[in-house]
Amino acid sequence: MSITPTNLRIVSTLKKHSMASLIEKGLRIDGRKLNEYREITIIPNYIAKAEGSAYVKVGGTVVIAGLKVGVGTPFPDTPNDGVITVNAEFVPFASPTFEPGPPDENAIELARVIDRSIRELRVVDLSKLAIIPGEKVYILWLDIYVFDHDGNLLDSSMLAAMTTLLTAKIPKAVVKEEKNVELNKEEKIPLPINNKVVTVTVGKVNNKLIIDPTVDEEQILECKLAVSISEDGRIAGMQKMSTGVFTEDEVLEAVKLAKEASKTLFAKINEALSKVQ
Amino acid sequence: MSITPTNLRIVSTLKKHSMASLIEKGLRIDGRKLNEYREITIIPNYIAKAEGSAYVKVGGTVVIAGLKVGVGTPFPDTPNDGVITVNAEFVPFASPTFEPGPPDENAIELARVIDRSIRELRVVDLSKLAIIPGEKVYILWLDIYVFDHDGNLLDSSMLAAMTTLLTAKIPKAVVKEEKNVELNKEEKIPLPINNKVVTVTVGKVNNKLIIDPTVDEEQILECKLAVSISEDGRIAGMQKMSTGVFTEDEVLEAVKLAKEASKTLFAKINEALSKVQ
Amino acid sequence: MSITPTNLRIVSTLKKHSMASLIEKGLRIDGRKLNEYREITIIPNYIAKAEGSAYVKVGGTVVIAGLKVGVGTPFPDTPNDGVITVNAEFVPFASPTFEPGPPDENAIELARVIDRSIRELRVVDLSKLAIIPGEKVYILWLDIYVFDHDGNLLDSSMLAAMTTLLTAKIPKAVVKEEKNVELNKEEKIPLPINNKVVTVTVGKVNNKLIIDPTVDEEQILECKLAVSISEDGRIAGMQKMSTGVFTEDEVLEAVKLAKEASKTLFAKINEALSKVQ
Amino acid sequence: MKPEGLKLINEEGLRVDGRKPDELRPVVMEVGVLKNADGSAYVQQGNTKVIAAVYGPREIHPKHLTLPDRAILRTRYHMVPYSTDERKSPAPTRREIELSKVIREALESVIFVELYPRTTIDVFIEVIQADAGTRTAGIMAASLALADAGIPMRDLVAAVAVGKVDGQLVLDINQLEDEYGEADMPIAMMPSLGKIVLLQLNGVLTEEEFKQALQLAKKGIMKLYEYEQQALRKKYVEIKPEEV
Amino acid sequence: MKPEGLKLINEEGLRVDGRKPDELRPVVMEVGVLKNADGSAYVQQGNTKVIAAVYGPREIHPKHLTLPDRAILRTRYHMVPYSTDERKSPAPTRREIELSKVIREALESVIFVELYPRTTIDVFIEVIQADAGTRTAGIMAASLALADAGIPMRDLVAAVAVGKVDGQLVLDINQLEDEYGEADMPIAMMPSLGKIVLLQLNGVLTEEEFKQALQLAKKGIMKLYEYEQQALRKKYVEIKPEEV
Amino acid sequence: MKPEGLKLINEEGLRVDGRKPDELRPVVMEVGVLKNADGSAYVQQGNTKVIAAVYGPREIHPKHLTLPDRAILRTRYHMVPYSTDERKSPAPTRREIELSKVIREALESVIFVELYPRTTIDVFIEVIQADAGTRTAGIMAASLALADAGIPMRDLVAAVAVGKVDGQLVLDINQLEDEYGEADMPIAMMPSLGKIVLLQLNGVLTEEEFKQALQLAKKGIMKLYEYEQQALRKKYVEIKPEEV
Repeated sequence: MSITPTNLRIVSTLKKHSMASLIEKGLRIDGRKLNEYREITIIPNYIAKAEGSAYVKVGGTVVIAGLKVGVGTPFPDTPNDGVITVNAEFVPFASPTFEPGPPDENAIELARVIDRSIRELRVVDLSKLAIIPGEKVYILWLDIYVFDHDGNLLDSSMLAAMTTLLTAKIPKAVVKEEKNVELNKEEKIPLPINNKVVTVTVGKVNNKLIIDPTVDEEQILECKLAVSISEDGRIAGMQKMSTGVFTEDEVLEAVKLAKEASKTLFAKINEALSKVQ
Repeated sequence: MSITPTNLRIVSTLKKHSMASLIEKGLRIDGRKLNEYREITIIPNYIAKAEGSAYVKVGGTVVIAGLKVGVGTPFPDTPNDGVITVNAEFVPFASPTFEPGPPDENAIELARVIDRSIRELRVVDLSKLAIIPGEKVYILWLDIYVFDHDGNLLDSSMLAAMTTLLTAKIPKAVVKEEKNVELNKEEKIPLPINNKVVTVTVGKVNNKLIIDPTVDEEQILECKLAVSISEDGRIAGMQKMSTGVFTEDEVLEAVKLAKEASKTLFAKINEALSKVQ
Repeated sequence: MSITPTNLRIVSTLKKHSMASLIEKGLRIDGRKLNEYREITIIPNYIAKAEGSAYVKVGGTVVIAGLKVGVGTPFPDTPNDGVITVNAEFVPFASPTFEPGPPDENAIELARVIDRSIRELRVVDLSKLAIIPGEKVYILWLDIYVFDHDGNLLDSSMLAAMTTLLTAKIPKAVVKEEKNVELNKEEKIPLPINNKVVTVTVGKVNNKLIIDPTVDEEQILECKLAVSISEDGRIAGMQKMSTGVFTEDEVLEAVKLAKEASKTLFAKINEALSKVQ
Repeated sequence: MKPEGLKLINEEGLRVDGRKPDELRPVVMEVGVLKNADGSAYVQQGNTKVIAAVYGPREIHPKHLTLPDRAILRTRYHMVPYSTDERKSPAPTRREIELSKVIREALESVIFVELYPRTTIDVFIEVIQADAGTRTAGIMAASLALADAGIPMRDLVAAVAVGKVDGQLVLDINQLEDEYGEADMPIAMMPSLGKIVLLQLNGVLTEEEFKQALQLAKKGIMKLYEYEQQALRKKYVEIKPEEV
Repeated sequence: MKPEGLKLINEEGLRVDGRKPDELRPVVMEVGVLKNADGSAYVQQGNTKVIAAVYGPREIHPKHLTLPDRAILRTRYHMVPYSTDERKSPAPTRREIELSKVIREALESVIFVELYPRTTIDVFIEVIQADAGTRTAGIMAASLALADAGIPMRDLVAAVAVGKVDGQLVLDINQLEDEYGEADMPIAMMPSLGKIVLLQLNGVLTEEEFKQALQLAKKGIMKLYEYEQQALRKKYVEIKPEEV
Repeated sequence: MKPEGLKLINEEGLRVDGRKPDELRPVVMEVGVLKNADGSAYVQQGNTKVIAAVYGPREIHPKHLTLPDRAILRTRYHMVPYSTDERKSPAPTRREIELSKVIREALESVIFVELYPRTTIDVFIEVIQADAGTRTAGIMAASLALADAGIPMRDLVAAVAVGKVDGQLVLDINQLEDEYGEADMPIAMMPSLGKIVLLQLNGVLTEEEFKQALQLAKKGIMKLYEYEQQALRKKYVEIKPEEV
């Protein structure tokens, strides 16, 4: 059951007003333009034990994603494909409004939006991750943990997820007798990647559209639309992720805004990659 | 832990009194006799996607049962038998007193009473549902959902369950190489049925026995006894399903009442079947 | 999440004071010395259906442990060893302060302390419990239930666990065709045992150390240290199991106290064994 | 499936454990076996062993879970993992949830709950060895524990299961008779008031058989009622019953 | 993987179920189908069948879960186990948790929640047969049930999914098109206000395709809005729609 | 089982990572690493990496979960799924439940909880990379985070594990030593007060060995205590320790 949240972050009415009236003038309280991201830091291979990982900081938001690899059986309807599972947790660690317990609907939605964009674009070439087709395949777990919540968790998480996949090295699978499979941790191969994707979340305040809202700005958003964009500029997923309404024109404008902003994000990813390779 | 329920449906004292005093005179507030069912509607094959299904309406109570079929391993102690699982859920959808969460004790009890009557009478001939004896058998899930609770859920649910089993058509199992089993959805066979059963729930109000109580009448029942009856008139299960006490004579009278009333229910089932076949 | 407990047992301030001031003088409210156990009763084979069992009473505390045996697959990293699982439950049955639900942190800690001592000392020779090495091994479940909580649950539970293991007789495994394994309940063999262990819990009150606290005395303990001792006098595990602090000297004294007191416990176990064999 | 050749009634009309059809299993009843509980009792019937503990009437939080005009009852029937042939998971099964409910409903009619508004009376039953008849032994243990706790009741509860095995009605079935018999009918009564508080039938009976089964059960219940009364007086009884 | 040879659009430009690309599936809408719920509705789109029930505004405990200036909404989207090809476990899946959220958020913008402070409005949607479009049928059923319950709304909600199959945009996709198509875009609107309350895209579209998909969806939504209004007037409509 | 031929101490008396028996692993400590938390810290010991966050003192609902004369502590020790060799399920394991308890109990003795009645102080520890010593690194991170949050404490907490490997006592064991060693003894102290707040022993030691292990631990703890104090002053320290 989904329930109207009642434990929202408290932001003073004064601050809300000043944030909103600045946005109306095309300005942000932290000096940014409406279509500008906060400072972005991406550190790939942050967790040496994981097969892939990335630390991502967007303004005050900190997300660490990690990839672990195992061997398992494929899904019956895709017997020749590896399996990838995306999981996200909003631990109480990261925000006074996060509560202990199993993943809440916001974490589940975030993981599923990321999962769908990755899956639909075939970002990971799962067809290359069968070990014994129909019987044994690579199982990939992509776990996303939020450590500090300063707004815009989705874009940050997608950056962490994408960087993790792009820099992951998985152990080579060796088939032993009786179809036993061993992962050889000494010999690592890069994950087969087809494509890249980022997500740009666009918020609406008094009919203005902004990107990369802070956690305080999120309290004054009327409405939020997440748009996933592939590196070649196609729309690879959308999700209205809030109450509130959009007009058709606003949605089209949001898509344009997202497409434009995605370039910054791809540039950041590629910059991080260039330092690794 | 079973706990005395505290969120009971509220019925006005006036209405309670008038229901009770009418029953004392052998009358019901809705004009029925004490031993009379409300109007019964049975629609078999209500859900085309299910292998069997039935919509049952008894007065204002609506129940839909559905059967799904799969392939699995038999229980170790019955290696040559198929497996049937009966599950019931009282979703908050159906009543202001139902709460969200896993099935409560009332739903579990109802499912288990139905399950036992079906099992003890060998209603479904499970011995004909082995595919590879000892290894692969049909798995049947009979799911019962209450959509509107106007009293007497057990009798209504058993009607839906029985009609579902009687009209179900299951896909033929085809054994492939290496003992793989496929269900051929193009070729369907009827479920092998040995027997029929219905349940009649008898309530006690001021030493009078009534059948098919409405949800309001259930608030004035002192005691409730469910009696399952086979088509040949044997007792195929009993359950005292409430607080309160019965004398020995009352129990014997309740059994007679149930046996008599079962004829109405079998007639309704057979009428529904005749329209299908 | 571990939370400061708020539903503690209520003991009158007067009683607390008199218990504490007596201990200061080297005395106990029930007449015991500081380093003295209450009366201990051990009844092995208390539950005929279990493969091993023991009823243990220490003062007013009652614990019954039972061992059940099955066949399963070994852990991948110990393919030639049987598997033992220790589980403990503090049912609301046993104390007004125990609450219904899954095992709480105290029961989990107790089970894990017992498990570790048994495992580290190789009390059960798991290497003799493989049936088909790498594929099928004995699975042992050692379940510990507290029936009456009058303090010192750990020492009592360990006594029950140890006696259960020492007196258990498990059915002989017979390998059938296709590597099927059957347990022959007619032919039973003793569990292979390498060693014995007991746990002595030492409590601190006003800088005095006591053993075997009652449930009321537990309310005035500043601190508690559990020390597992093998029959040859080695330390086989330790756990500070409470808030509060120890000095280094206190810890060393506690170990000495535990070592001394362990002799009483081993004598009790051996006495119980002698009556069985 | 009944193993081939297994006869539950032999040529002399005796049962697998040597009992006559209308004979109870040996009984042990002990009252006041626990220190913490406000009331407690141990009941053994044949190889079935059960302990019951009662706490209350006591307060609970939050208050809105209580009732203004009566005590509520919380009842847990539970089997410990080592009580059964195969280890039972400690988590409550659907069977245990159902039995907790029918036992609670039986006890609600027996206790004068209206004497303790806004409180809870907690009845816990732990089966430590299971050999059929655990719910009937359990409800008797609960009844003795309630008496031990001084909670006013209309009557004690005595209970037994009648079974049908190899076509014959038998009293107080054991595990083998339960597994391979044709019917199992547990029943609990307030014996001196002649009131049935629990009744279940798992299996198939004709109306006539059911009538006879009720009579047989009642005889057993009256015997067990005697033992309960003795147990309350003496705190302990151990009986090898004759046929009823 | 799309089975070899499966064509989702044939040479005549028709879809697997014979529809034109811009044609809705047949629709049945019925209002007031349940006795207990304060409002209820049944919606059938093609082979997808959904029932919605609304309870409230009503009180809940504990009070600190409510809000002082508005009603809260509790929404459950759920598929019954026999609604799908393979039996679905009754426990809520991650998909159901997500859809419950997006449907709740859509309805929060439609209902005048500020009229009922400190209460809850409960919207339950049960999918009894699933053949694509369950969330859009579900939100329409919810909208009709809310109207039936007399809860003031800014507008009704109409909803439909546009898909891309074999490279072509199609309206109101069915299960086969959903499984083997390239994109699925469910969208819900308050039609007379021109406001989008739910929008998801699962799949890949160019910006231009997205624009066209929006247009196509809007046409379908206006048609469905008409049917909803008829259903509210007549309590029942059954329509085999032409292309929009 | 220890792989054949694996030597945890080589002929020169050095350990698998080249350390002497009484040598700590390299340490990084950073204070105030998070924006939302009231206090936070990062601690790295060898390859073990831990972050702690502190929230509070703050109110919680419902009020009856608090205490009238002191703050309660809520503590969660958790390993993220990618921190371990095999992926760890995100749900708390029994091990994590136990460690959350012993860490909470250690901190209860350190914090002046009586200063904040009817509130909660929440301490969260996330292990992001696990290579032995996660609980000792965790409790140090928690202690620094509590200081960062300005919560009054009797002393800082410093902690280390002593192990026995190939028959020899060694300080601050790593994962290989933990897996194949004979004993692992984590201990936490308030160093300047000489008080032990956490003590566990997993393995077998003689009384004499235990005494020596305590001495060795204390030396390590005094060193780590210095680093903690530096970290609090400078907000960041990175140390490659010599033997203690």
